[in-house]
Amino acid sequence: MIFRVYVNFKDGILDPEAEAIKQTIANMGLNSVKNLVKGKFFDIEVEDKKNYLSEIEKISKDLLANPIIENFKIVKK
Amino acid sequence: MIFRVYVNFKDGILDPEAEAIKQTIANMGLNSVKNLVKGKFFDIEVEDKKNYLSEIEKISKDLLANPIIENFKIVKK
Amino acid sequence: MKKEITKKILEDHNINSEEYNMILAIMGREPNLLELGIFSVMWSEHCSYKSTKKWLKTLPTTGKKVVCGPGENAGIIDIDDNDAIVFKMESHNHPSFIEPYQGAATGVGGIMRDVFTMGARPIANLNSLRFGDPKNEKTKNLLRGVVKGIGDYGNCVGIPTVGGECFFHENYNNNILVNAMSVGLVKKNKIFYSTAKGIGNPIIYVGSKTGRDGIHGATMASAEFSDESENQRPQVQVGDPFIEKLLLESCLELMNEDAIVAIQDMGAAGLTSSSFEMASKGNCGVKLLLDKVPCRETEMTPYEMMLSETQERMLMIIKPEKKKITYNIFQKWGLDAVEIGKLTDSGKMELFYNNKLVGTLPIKPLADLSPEYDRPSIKPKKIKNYQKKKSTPKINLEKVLKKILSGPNHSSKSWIFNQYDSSVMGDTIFSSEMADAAVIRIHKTNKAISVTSDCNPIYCKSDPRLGAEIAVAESWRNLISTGAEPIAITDNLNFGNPEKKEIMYEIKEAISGIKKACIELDYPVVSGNVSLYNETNGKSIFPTPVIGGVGLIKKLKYATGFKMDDDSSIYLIGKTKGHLESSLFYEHLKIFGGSPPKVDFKEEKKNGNFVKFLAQKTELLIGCHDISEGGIALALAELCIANKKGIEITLKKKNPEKFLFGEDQSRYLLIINKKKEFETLAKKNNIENERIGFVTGAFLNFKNLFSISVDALLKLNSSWFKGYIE
Amino acid sequence: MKEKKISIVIFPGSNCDRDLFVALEKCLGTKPEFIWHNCSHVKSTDMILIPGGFSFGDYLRAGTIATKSPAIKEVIRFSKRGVPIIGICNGFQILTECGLLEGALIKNSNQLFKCEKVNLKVINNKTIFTKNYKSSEIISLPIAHSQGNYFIESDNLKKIEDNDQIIFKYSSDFGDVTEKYNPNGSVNNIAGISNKKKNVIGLMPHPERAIENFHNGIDGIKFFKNLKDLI
Ligand SMILES: Nc1ncnc2c1ncn2[C@@H]1O[C@H](COP(=O)(O)OP(=O)(O)O)[C@@H](O)[C@H]1O
Ligand SMILES: [Mg+2]
Repeated sequence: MIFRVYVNFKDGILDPEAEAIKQTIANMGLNSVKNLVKGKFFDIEVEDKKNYLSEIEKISKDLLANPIIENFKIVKK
Repeated sequence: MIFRVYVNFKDGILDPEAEAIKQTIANMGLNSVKNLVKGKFFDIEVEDKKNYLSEIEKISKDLLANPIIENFKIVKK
Repeated sequence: MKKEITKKILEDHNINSEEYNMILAIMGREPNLLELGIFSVMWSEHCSYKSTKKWLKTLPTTGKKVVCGPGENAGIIDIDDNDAIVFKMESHNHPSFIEPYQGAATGVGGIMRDVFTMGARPIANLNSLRFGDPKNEKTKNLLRGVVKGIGDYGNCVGIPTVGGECFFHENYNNNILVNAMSVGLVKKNKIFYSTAKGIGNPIIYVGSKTGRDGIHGATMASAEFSDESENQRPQVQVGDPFIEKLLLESCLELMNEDAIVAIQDMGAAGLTSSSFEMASKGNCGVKLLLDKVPCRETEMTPYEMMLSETQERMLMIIKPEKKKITYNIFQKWGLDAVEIGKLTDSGKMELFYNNKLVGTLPIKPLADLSPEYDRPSIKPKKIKNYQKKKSTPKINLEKVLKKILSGPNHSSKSWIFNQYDSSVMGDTIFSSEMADAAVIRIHKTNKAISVTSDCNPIYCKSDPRLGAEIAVAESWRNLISTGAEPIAITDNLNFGNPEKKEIMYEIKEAISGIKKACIELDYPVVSGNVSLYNETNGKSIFPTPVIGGVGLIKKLKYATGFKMDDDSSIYLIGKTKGHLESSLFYEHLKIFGGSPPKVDFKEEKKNGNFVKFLAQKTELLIGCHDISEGGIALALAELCIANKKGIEITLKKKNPEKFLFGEDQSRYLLIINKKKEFETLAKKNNIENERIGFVTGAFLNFKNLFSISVDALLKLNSSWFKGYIE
Repeated sequence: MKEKKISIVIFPGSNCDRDLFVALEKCLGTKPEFIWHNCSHVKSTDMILIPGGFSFGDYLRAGTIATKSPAIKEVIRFSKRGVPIIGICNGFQILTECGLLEGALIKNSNQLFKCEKVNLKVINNKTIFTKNYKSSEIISLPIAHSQGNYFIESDNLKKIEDNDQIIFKYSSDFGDVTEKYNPNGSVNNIAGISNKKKNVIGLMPHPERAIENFHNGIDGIKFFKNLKDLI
């Protein structure tokens, strides 16, 4: 079983990397792009043990995302 | 319109970060996790101009992904 | 699983028919694919030095201070008090062009492993970079990636990156050069070597798991690029500086335990070359159980395991009774350590997989009979457009200086070196732009070392022999300028395809130039690296023999940088004839070719020894800067920029352009307070000297000629990178 | 009186531990002890420092993985007892990631590692760590980081401001705290903060790299000498 955890910056946090990419896109003269948001994902393969869901949640909350700056979302693949 | 571009390492390319995360999960005693693969995503908002698809492709290939070590996939959201 | 070795397979392995015949003779039978693969990497240019071996042997490699010359992972010199310095430079040109970030990062990782393999803790890194024309579409990304790769790797491991060079020229458009140098400190009685000893001793593998990374990296570095090969790239190696840091600390910890018999990093050609080299040096055999090799990927074949170039791995021979402590230490650091074989007395390498013997190769013959070529060479024709100039055209000298200062090659490189952690370890006295060489204190002592890397490819193109002489002399001079005693060099020879006669000529000439300069200056070569086939679609790079020099500053108070006190005098040391051929000045006038300046080694030594004497035996020297490309004018401007202070220069010369921009060798600018004392000493030592000006105000003022404010200099000098990349 | 104990926690990948040791030894005349990251019981300590470097390679986010090491529980335990805790650079990142300090340190605004000398303005000189500084004193220290861009949500910013938790800000040598002197994009030029109780501080610059005459400045000496009364 694979779960995908998406992590991205909360609204209102200026993501320097996304800003740089947007700038570069503009410099490349590609003008159909209006906005760009960046994030990470983690595909976590788990064994079908009792507690796998709580483990994935713990991993997402305590490790993969920093709740001060990031949101996360867990999706079954 | 928003397109999401997924970028991740090609098979067989060492991802030191994913290795370190896996090790940490094991150290945290969370043992239902068998494997973890990491990637990035980019949500690109485009205007409905003629060439937006080719622009997204160009951005993905030339900017977001490094084709030597990474794959990318474009999905409409 | 016997496979027919076809012509195609031989081609893929870069083995010519002559070499294959030798293989057949050595094996006494047809090799299988695994064995052939091993031959191919061991006999690749990269590992066997087949085109240059004959000439490298001619280099002077011994001296009073040499502890270990070429042949080991790195060279070692004595810096007194049981301290020794381990250093080497290595290229990662091809990988960096393909994937600049990882290529450069793994270059830094590789050279640091060569240093700590010998028991030394790296204390300084340098890098020497050559990129294409800034306007070339690839250059910007290459520059970004390479610099970030070097920085991220060294910064993470915690070794200061303190110096280097960066040069742009269209000649490097499709073949950039990334040469990384690492310098380490070891106690002389705690040096580790790679000679395997003790039949039955276990062979231990430590570090990252093996993947299919860079299989055939060594053969790739030994073949020319074409547009096609850019597409069909072999797998890139990815660096893991965190694992490197763990390897560094754990190996140094184990080295305190008297457990290691021999140790060698797995560099180019990975497990193959490390095990072969260790065994061949110790005249033993090796039995490897490949099932034991930790693998990152599934279903890896023996061929892939033997040829993989996965980074951050080490191989060591351990005393059997020390296995436990060995495992304990690596476990503490969270690293895989596995016994993968034993030393035998068979003289052979026997490879087992699933209890089956899958390959057997004789070790000594494979190493000793590796090809050595005396490739034909021919002197290339002179560059056509060069005509000897009787007099230089009337030209606005101020404009030329401004152009030089604000061009890519002589702009402030702060965009680059601010990305490098230069202050970690707390011993950096001078880095980058504050002295002619970086100066690093030897931790907790009152002495320091001085390190530099140098090469002017324009000179080398015009005259590879003279160019190489100058590179060595300049590195010597850089060390002298910081108050150091120059001790020895490492060299990194970057050239095109040696199978072309003109290129082979350049190689031979450059090596003989290095040889001459090293002998004259008593400045031996203790390590080095050769990178050939830096050529794309038939177009070769300029000959680029990069010289990395190391010297000792016996007392911290001798250390000299670019410092200028207000009102102090500027003295010019050495003969100024105004050599303009091959100079920056001519480059700006688009006059190319012509001979570089000659080095008069008698003069070189005399002037150098005098500066050294001033630094060590007197308190007269406030600051010092050697004169190289761009002549006196650029050297003065650099002093103003470093100090944010002005200088007034009085010109008495008829041809100001010759005086300002001539690139005659063996010269220094000295900042002196006590004029009388200095002049008496100079006279006594028969040193040509002239007080050309003094430190004052806020302008670099060439009286009656032109004057530029220091603010303007700073601005000019810092603008190019900003405009280009930020 | 029993000699007091200073501890330095080392994680795999820490690389300023030696520099910090040397600085403490030089400036305070005491030899700190090292605590390895997997130590789950520290008997006693009177001050804990977390050094710079790249703990666990700084993978994921700088400092995150280190917070899963057993020694961090000990750091938290001692912090609750009021023991002074100092995090420098990676140490600062670890302290925010484990929640002892508020906010987060994200990538520098220009995305590049930056190694240079900066000026800092002492914003709060009333803490146990800074009481020997004059109010608004300007000191200069080196920085070397790629994730030093301090972020805190505006409500919380207000809180830590009101509670005088901001200790250092990047400034000009005359004390102007403006964008021009912000090396990494930090909110309000924040370079160092403390917790509410003011026994835990974190800062991005490296005082341990400014203690020798040949260093680029020696303002680190005073930073460490300030700690004299605490031990
Ligand atoms: N140009 C050179 N000048 C002097 N020594 C050299 C040169 N090139 C290679 N060497 C020496 O040859 C040996 C093998 O080098 P190399 O294959 O680069 O080592 P490694 O396998 O450790 O990377 C080393 O001892 C190196 O110092
Ligand atoms: Mg080696």
